[in-house]
Amino acid sequence: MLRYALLRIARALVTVSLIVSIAFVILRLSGDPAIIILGPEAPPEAFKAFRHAWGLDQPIWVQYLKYFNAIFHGDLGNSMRDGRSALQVVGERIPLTLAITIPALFLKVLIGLPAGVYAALHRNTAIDRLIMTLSVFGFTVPSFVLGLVLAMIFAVKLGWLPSGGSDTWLHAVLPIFTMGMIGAAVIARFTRSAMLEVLGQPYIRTASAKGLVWRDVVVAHALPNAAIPTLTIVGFMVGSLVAGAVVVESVFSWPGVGRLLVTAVANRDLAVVQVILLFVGFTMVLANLIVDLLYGWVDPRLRTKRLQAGT
Amino acid sequence: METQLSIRDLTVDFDQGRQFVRALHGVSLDVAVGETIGVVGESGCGKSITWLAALGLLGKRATLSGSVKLAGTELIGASEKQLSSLRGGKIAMIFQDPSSSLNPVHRIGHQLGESLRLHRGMTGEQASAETMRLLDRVGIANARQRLNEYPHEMSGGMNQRIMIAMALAGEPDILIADEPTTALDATIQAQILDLLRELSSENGMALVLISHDLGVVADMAERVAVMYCGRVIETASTDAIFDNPTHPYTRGLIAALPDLEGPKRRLASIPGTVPPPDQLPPGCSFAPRCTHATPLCDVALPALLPVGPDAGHSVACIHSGPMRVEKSKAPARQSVTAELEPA
Amino acid sequence: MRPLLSVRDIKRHYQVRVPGGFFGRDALLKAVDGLSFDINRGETLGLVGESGCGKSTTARLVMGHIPLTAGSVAFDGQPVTARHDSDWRAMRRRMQMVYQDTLGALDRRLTISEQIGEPFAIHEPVMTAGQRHERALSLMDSVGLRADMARRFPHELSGGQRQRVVIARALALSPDLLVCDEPVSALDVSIQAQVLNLLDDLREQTGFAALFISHDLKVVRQMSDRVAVMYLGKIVETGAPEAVFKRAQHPYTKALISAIPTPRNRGRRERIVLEGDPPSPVDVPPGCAFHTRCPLAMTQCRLDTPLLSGDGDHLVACHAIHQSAQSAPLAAE
Amino acid sequence: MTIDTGNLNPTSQVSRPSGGSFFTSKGRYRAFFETWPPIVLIALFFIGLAIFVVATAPLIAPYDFMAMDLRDRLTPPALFGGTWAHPLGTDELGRDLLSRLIISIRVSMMIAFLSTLIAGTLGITLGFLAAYFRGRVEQLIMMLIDAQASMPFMIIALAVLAFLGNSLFLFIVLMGFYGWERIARIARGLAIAATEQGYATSVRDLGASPMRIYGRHILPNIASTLIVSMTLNFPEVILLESGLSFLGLGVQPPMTSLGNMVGYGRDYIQSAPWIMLVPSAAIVLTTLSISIVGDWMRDRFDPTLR
Amino acid sequence: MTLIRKHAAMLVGATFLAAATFTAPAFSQDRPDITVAVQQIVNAGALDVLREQSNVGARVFYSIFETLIDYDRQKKDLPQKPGLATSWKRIDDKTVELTLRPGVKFHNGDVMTADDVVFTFSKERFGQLPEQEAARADGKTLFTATASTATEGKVPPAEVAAVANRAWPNLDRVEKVDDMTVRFISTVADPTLEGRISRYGAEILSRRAYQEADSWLDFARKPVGTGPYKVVDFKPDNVLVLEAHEDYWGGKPPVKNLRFVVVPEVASRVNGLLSGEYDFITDVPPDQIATVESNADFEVVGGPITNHRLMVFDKNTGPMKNAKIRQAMTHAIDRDTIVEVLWGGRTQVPAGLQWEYYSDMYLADWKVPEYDMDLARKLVEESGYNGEPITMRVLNNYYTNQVSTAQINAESFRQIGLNIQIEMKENWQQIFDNTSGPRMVRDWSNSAPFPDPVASIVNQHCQNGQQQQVGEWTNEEFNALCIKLETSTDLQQRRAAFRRMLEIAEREDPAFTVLHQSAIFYGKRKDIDWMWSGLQSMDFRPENFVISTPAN
Repeated sequence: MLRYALLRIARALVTVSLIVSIAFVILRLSGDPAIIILGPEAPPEAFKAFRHAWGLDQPIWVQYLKYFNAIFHGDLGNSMRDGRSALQVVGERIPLTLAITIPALFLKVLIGLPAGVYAALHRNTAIDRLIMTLSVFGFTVPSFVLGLVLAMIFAVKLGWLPSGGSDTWLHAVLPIFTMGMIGAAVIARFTRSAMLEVLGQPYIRTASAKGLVWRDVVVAHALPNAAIPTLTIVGFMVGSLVAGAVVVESVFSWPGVGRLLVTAVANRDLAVVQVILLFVGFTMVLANLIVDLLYGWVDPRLRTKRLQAGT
Repeated sequence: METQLSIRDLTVDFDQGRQFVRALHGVSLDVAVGETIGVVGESGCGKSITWLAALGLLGKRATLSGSVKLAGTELIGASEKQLSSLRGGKIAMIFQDPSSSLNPVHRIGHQLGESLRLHRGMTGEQASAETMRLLDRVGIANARQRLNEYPHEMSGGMNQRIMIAMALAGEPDILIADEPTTALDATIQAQILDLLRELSSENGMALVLISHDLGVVADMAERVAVMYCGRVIETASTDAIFDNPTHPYTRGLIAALPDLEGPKRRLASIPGTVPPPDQLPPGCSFAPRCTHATPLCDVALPALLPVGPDAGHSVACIHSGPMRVEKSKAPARQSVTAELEPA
Repeated sequence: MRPLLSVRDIKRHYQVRVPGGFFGRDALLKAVDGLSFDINRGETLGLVGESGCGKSTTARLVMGHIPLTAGSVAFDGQPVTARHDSDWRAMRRRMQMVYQDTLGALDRRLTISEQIGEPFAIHEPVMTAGQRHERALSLMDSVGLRADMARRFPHELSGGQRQRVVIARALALSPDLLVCDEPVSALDVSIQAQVLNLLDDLREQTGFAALFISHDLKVVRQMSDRVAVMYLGKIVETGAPEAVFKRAQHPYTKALISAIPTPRNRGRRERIVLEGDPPSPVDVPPGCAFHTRCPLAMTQCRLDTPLLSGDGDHLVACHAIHQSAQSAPLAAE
Repeated sequence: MTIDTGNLNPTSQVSRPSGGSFFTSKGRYRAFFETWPPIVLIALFFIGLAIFVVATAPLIAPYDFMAMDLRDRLTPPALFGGTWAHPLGTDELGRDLLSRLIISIRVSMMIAFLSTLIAGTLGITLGFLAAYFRGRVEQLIMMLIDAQASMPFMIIALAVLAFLGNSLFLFIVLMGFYGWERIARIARGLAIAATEQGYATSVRDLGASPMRIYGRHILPNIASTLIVSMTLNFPEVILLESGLSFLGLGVQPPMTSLGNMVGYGRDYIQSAPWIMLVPSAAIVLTTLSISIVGDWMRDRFDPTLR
Repeated sequence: MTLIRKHAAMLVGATFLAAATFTAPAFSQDRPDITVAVQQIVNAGALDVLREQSNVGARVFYSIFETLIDYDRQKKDLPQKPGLATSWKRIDDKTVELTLRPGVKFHNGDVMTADDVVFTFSKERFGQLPEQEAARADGKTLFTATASTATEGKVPPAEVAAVANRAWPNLDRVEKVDDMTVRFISTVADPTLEGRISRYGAEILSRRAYQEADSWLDFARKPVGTGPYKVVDFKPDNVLVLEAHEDYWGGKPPVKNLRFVVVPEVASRVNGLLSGEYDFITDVPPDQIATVESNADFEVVGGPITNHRLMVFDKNTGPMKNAKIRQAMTHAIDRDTIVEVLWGGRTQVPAGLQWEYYSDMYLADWKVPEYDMDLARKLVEESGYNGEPITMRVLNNYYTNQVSTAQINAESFRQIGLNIQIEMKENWQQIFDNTSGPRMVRDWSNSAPFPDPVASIVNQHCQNGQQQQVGEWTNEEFNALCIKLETSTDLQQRRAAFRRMLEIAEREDPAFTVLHQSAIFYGKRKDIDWMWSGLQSMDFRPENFVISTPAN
C-alpha cells in the first residue's frame, strides 16, 4: 500500500512539474510582464529596468533553470506585481476560495446525491425525467449566466442578498448557491447512473430474496455500492476546490484564487501563476490519492485487487 | 402428499419496448412438503423466471397473472410487505453466481445477521452465535474468522455455502436453488449438492432445484419437470423421466449427453435451436425441431396430460401414448388454421 | 515421425502481490508449472481439469499469446514465441483457435460471410470480395449454416450457430492444429451435441490435430484420442480416454470422475467427495500439489513432487500409486 | 380432441400477431413515446434546427452580422417593444441580433464539432498506442492523461490562450485538447478489453496485422461508445468557449460566437438583457438538446459507458 | 496654535481608542462609512505613486497623499492652487521656491517639514543611489548607505527609479532653505517645473515613516502621507480600507472609513450600487448610465478627463508608410458620432492632443482632422493603395468602449476602400510586438499629468516617448521642435513649436490621431453631494463631500 502510494506520488510530482514547465514556457513566451504591469504609458526606461530586475532579459532556458533551481531551494519566487512572495500572495487568497468552494461542495452532495438516488429508483417516471432534465439544464447553463441572473433576482430585484464582494457571510451565499446548483446537477446524473447499474446487480436480488423491504434494500445494499463510482466525481470536485471557482469568483467579485489567477495571467505575474498551478496540481493529485484510499475503504474488493495489480 | 407450494397458470409478460412479450405460458407446478423437485431445461426456457416470478423478484418490467399459493397464501398480487416477510422466511432462494449474489461491500457476518434479524429477530450475541452455527452447518471451517471477511475473499464454493447458510437463516419451508452449482467446479459441485441433500432431509425442507444439467437433477430430485419455451412439457418422477422419457424433447436431451462410460458413440443431437420468446412457432413450440412432428403439431398446442403407467407422469405432446396418436389423426391443417385465426 | 506440436516443460509464472502484512507481500503465481506433451498430426489431445488448473493458460502459451516463463513450444519444428511479428502471423495459417465466448470472438459489426472471409482477406489479399464470399458460403455449408445467414450479424445468431461460424473461420485456411478452449461450455446440451458432432465430422474430413480443452470430462472423453488431467499447473494423469476414465489411477482423477452426476448411473455409485477447495495457484503446496485433499496422502507426498510415470501410454504422477504398483497390484476402487 | 385452445381466445389486450408468441400490445402512442420520449424528440428537433442553421447560416441571416446601425442601437426584441425589422432586437452597435445569433450558432457549433473531432482523433490515437504497446509507452501516455486530468482545462486554456491570441484556428486546436484524455482512457480501456479476450484476439489469431486489428476491427466496434462520449464532449466545448469569452479569451471580434455574444452582452444585463439572454438561451438549448440526446443514445446503444 | 494642537492630540487619541475598540457606535454614526466599488485599486499592486503608472491609481492616491501645489480639481479648467505649499515663486529659469504650509501632519503624527520634501525628491527615495543600484543588482531589498550614515536604507524596484527619472529629467536637487521653505533647482531652464511639482507622482511622503519601514514594499503597502485618509488595510485586487486622518490640515474628514473594493464586473458594480451595497461605483460605461439613473436614489456624474483616446500609426509598415493613407484614416473617423452614440454625448472631441488647462499653451484654434469621407476616399486613391490588408490591433475593452469604437472605425475605413482587419490582442506586449506580424494601427491613450504639452506630446511622442522608442514613428523636424518645447522659456516660441508639432504629428505625417477625450463616470447615491474631477482623483475632503439628508 505504501509502495503504491509512493508510486502515485512520484508520478504526480512528475505530472505537476510537467504542467509547471509547460506553463512556464507558454507564459514567458506570451507577453512581456513589464509593459503589462507598468502600463502602456510608463516610460521605456522603466520597462528596461523592470525586465532586468526580474531577469526577463535572459534567455528563456536560463530563466527556466533558475526557476527550477529556486524551487528546489524552496523559493517559489515573488510576485512581480505585488512584490511579496508569490506563496504569500496566493496563500492569503486560498482561505477565501475555500470559504465558498467547501460549502458549495456540501451543497452539491446534499442536493445531488438524494436527487440522483431518487431519480434512479423512479426510473422512467415523470419525476425521474424532471430531475434529469433539471440536472442536464443545471450544467448546460453557463455558470456566469446563472450567477448574473441569480444576482439580478436576489440582489437587485429582491434585495435579499449582496451581489458581490466578500465582506460578510451573506456575500458568500450567491456564489455558493451558483456553484452548488451546477455541481449538484453533475452529481445527480452520476449518482443516478451508478445507482441504476447497482440496482441491476445480482446481490440486490439476493437482498430482496432474503426478505428485505425495498427501502432497506436500497439503503443498506444499493447505496453503499452506488457511492463508489460517485466518489470519483466528488473526488474530482474536491480536487478543484482551489481552482474550481474562476468564473464564479469573477461574477461575484469574490477575491479568491480563481480571480487572482485571472489577473495574474492577464498581468503575466509569472511566479503567482506558477504557484497557483502548483497548488491546483497538488490538490488534484492529493484528492485523487485520497479518493483512491477511500475506494479501498468503501470497496473492500479493491484492497486486494490493487495489491495484485501492484507489480 | 401435502402441497407446500402450488403454481397455477402462471404467465409472465416482459416489457419489450413496443409490446409485452410472454415468457411464461401458463405454468402449473406443485411442490409437496419436504419434496425435492428438479426443474430442467435449456437456457431461455423459463425455468428461473417461473420462480423469480413466484417470489415477486422480476421487477416492474414483468406483468404476472395466474396464481402462486404458498401454504395457502396467494403471492401474486401480494403487497411488498407481505412478500418480503415470506421471502427468506418461508421460502428462500439461492442463485447461480454466488460471488456476485453477495453484496461486495458488506462482511459475511453482516449479511447473515441481516437475515437472522429479519426473520428470527435475533441481534447481538445471539445472532452471532447463530451465524457461527449456520456457517458451521454448511461446512465452513473457522467460522469466527470468516464472519469478518468479504465475499471476494472467498472462493465460489465457499460463497455458495454462505448463500445457503443465509437461506437457512430464515428456517424456510422451501428452498429454491437456481443453478446452484453451474458456476462451480465438479468437485465443489459434488460438495454443494451433498450439502443441499443433507439439509433438505434434515430439516424437512422442500427443495426446488433448477438446473440445465440433467445429471445434477437426476442425482438430486425425486420428481422432475422439463420445461421448454415457457411451458412445462413433461413432468414425472425422476426414474420415470430418465427410464421412460416420453416427450421427444426430453428424449433428445438425454440422448445428447455424452457418456463417461460405455462405448463411445456418436451423440444424438436435437437439430435447430430454441426459438426466442417473441418468435415461437404456432402450435407445439418444439415442432420445428421435432423428428416426429406432423402437420398437426404445427398448429395444435398440446396440453400437459397424464400418460403411461407411472403416477404423476404428464406430458405435453399429441403423439405421446398410443391413445393420442389415434385421436390426433384428423383435422386437416387448413381447417385448424382457420379455426385458430383470431377474428 | 516428428510430432506436430511439441510442448516441453513449459512454465508460466506471474509475480503478484497478495494480502499479507500491511502492504501485502510478493508471491509467485504458478499458472502452468512444467507441462510437457506432444500432439501428432491428426491427433486430438483432451486437456481436462478444474478452473484455475492452468488449462487455458496452456492454450494461450501454445498459441503464443503470452510469453513462456520457461520451456519450449515447437510447432512442426518451429518454435512458437509470443513476439507477434510477421512470422508469428504467418504461422496462424497453420494453427487456429476456437473459443468459449463466441459472441466475444466475433466482430459484431461484420456479417457472417465477412467473418468467415476474414482469414482470406488477411492471408490472401489477392482474393476479391466476391471470391471471399464464395469461399465463405462453401465453408458455411460445410459447418451446417444456411446460406441465407451470410448477411446476418453475430448477435442475430444463436450460440450454437455462432460457434459454427467460429469453427468455419478457424478452418478456412485448413490449419494443421486447432486449439479448442472450452468450445461447448457456454452451449445448451442439445446444441453442445451438435457442435461436438460437427467438430468430429470435420476432423474426419480434414484431418486437423486438436488440443481440446474442457472442464467437462464427458465432453473430453467424447472428443479426444488422448487425455491429460491437470491439477494446479501440472499434468497428474494422461493416457487414452478409455484408460484414464475407466481405470483412473490418480486419486484426483478418481474423485473428479466420481463427482460427475449423470442420469445413467443414478444412485448406483459411491461418490468420493473431496474436502475443501483446490489451493490457490499462488500457494501451491510443496511436494504433490494434491496432497492437501488426497485420501491417500503420505509423508513423501508433502516432500517430493511425483513424476509422471507408468507403463505404456497411461502415465500417472502419484507416489501412492507408484509405491503400491511396486509392492502390490492396485486394489480396485 | 386434446388441442388446448384456451389461450387462443383473442382478448382486447392479447393479440397473437405471428406464430405462437404472445404479445400484449401497448397503446400505440405509449409505445412510441417510450421509444422516443417527448423530451428527446424536442431535443432532436432543436438539434435539427441547429444543424439547419449551421448549414444555411449566411443565407437565412436577414442582415450582415457585422453591419452596424449606430442610430438603431439596443432596440428590444419584437415582442418586447421592438419592431419586426429586428425580431430579436439589436446590440450595442445596432447590429441585428438574429443575424448575429445565426452566425454565432454556426461558429460555436463548428468550433465544438472540429475540436471534438480533434480531441477524438488525439484520444483514440493515444489510447490505441497505449493499448498496443503497453509497458513504457503506456506509462508515458497515462502520465500525459493524468497531467491533463489534474489541471482544470479552464486554467490551461487561460494560460495558453493568452499566448495563442485570437486566431480562430488556434482556438479550435486548443479546444481540441479538451476531453481528449477521457476519450483516450475509454479507447485504451476498450482496446485492451478487446485484445484481452474478445474479437481482437481472435482476429489476431487469424494472423491479422496490428493495423488491421485496430483499424478494421477495434475502431468500428468501439466507435459507438466513443461517438457517444464525444457527443458529451460537444456541449462542454460550447460551454467552455462561453466561459472563456466571459473572461475575454474566447472567439474575438469581429468574429462572433455564442460565448462572445454573451460575454459582450453581459454588461447590458439590466439595460438590454436580451443581448445576453438570447445567446444564453441558444447555448442552453443546444447543449441541453445534445446532452439529452447523448444520454438517450448512451442508454439505448451503449451500456458499457457510464 | 498650541491649544489647537492639544485638541488635535486629544482627538487623535480618541480616534485611536475608537478604532481600537471598534465598537463605538456614537462615533461611527457621526460620520458615515463609505464604500466605493472600483474596477481596480491600483494596477501595479503597490501604493507608490512612482510605481503605479496607470490612471486608476489616481482616484485613491488623492485621499492618501498630497502635492505641494494642488489643482482646484472640481473646476473644469483645473486651475492650480496651494497644496502643501502655501505659496511659490520663480527665483530664476531653473529655480522655484516654495513656502510650506505650517501644521501639516502626516498620518503618523509627524509635522511636515522641508526635510520631508527634500527626502521625497531625493535620489534615495528615487532609488537612484549607486549603492541602491548595486544592491538591486544583487536582488536585495535593503542596502547600507556607506556614504553618509552607514544606516540601512530601502531599495525601491528598478522601475521606480526609471519613472522618477522620466518625471524629473532635469531636476538637479531640492534644497532646504529653512524648515518651511524649499527650493527646486533644475539643471537646465525648465518652464514646466511648477507643473511637475503639482503633478501626479510628486506627492510628499513622510521621511521618518519611509525610513522606519522594513522595506520599500512595506511602505508601499501602507504608505504615510498627509492626505485626509490613512491606509488601514490593503489587499491588492481586493480591498483598500482607509480611515479618517483626524489631524488632517484641511479639516475633519467627512468619512469615517473609506473602502475601495474591487468589483471587476460592470453588472456587479451596478447591481451593488442599486442594492445599496456601495455608495459609489466607478467606471460606469455610458450605456449603463440610464440603468443607474432609472432609480431615483442614484445618479451618474462624470465627464471628460485629462486623457485623450488616440489611434496610433506605425509609419514603417506596409501601406502605412504612405502618409496619405494615414491622413485618409484621420479623416474617415466620425468622431462626433462616436461621442454621441457610444458616450451619450457626455464627452467631447478635443482640439488635438491638448487640454484647455494648458491655459497659455492651449491652441484654441487647432482642430482634429475633419470627418470627410470623400476627402478620405480621394486620399486613398491618390496613395495608390493596392488593397494590402491593414491590421488594427485592439485590446478587449482596456479602454471603455474600445472594441465598439474600433468596430465603428473599421467599418468607416472599409468604406473608404481600405482592407481593414481587426486583430484582438490580449495584452500590451502583443500590441507592440512587431515580430509576429505587421504592426500598423493600434489604440492608445495619452494623459497630461501637468498642464503643459511637455506632459503629453513630448513625453509620449518625442525621442524618449514610447512611440519613437518602440520604433513606430519618427520625424526629424518634429524631434528638433521637441527640444525647443522642453527647454525654451519663451511662451510664443513654445506655442509656435507646439503648433508645428501638432501639424506634423496629426496632419502632415500623422503619428496618431485623437479620437475623443476620455471620460469617466461615477454612479453614486443622489443624497451625497460630491463632484468628480477631470484629474480622475476622487476627492473626499470636507468641501467636496456632504450628505444632504441623513442616510439610513
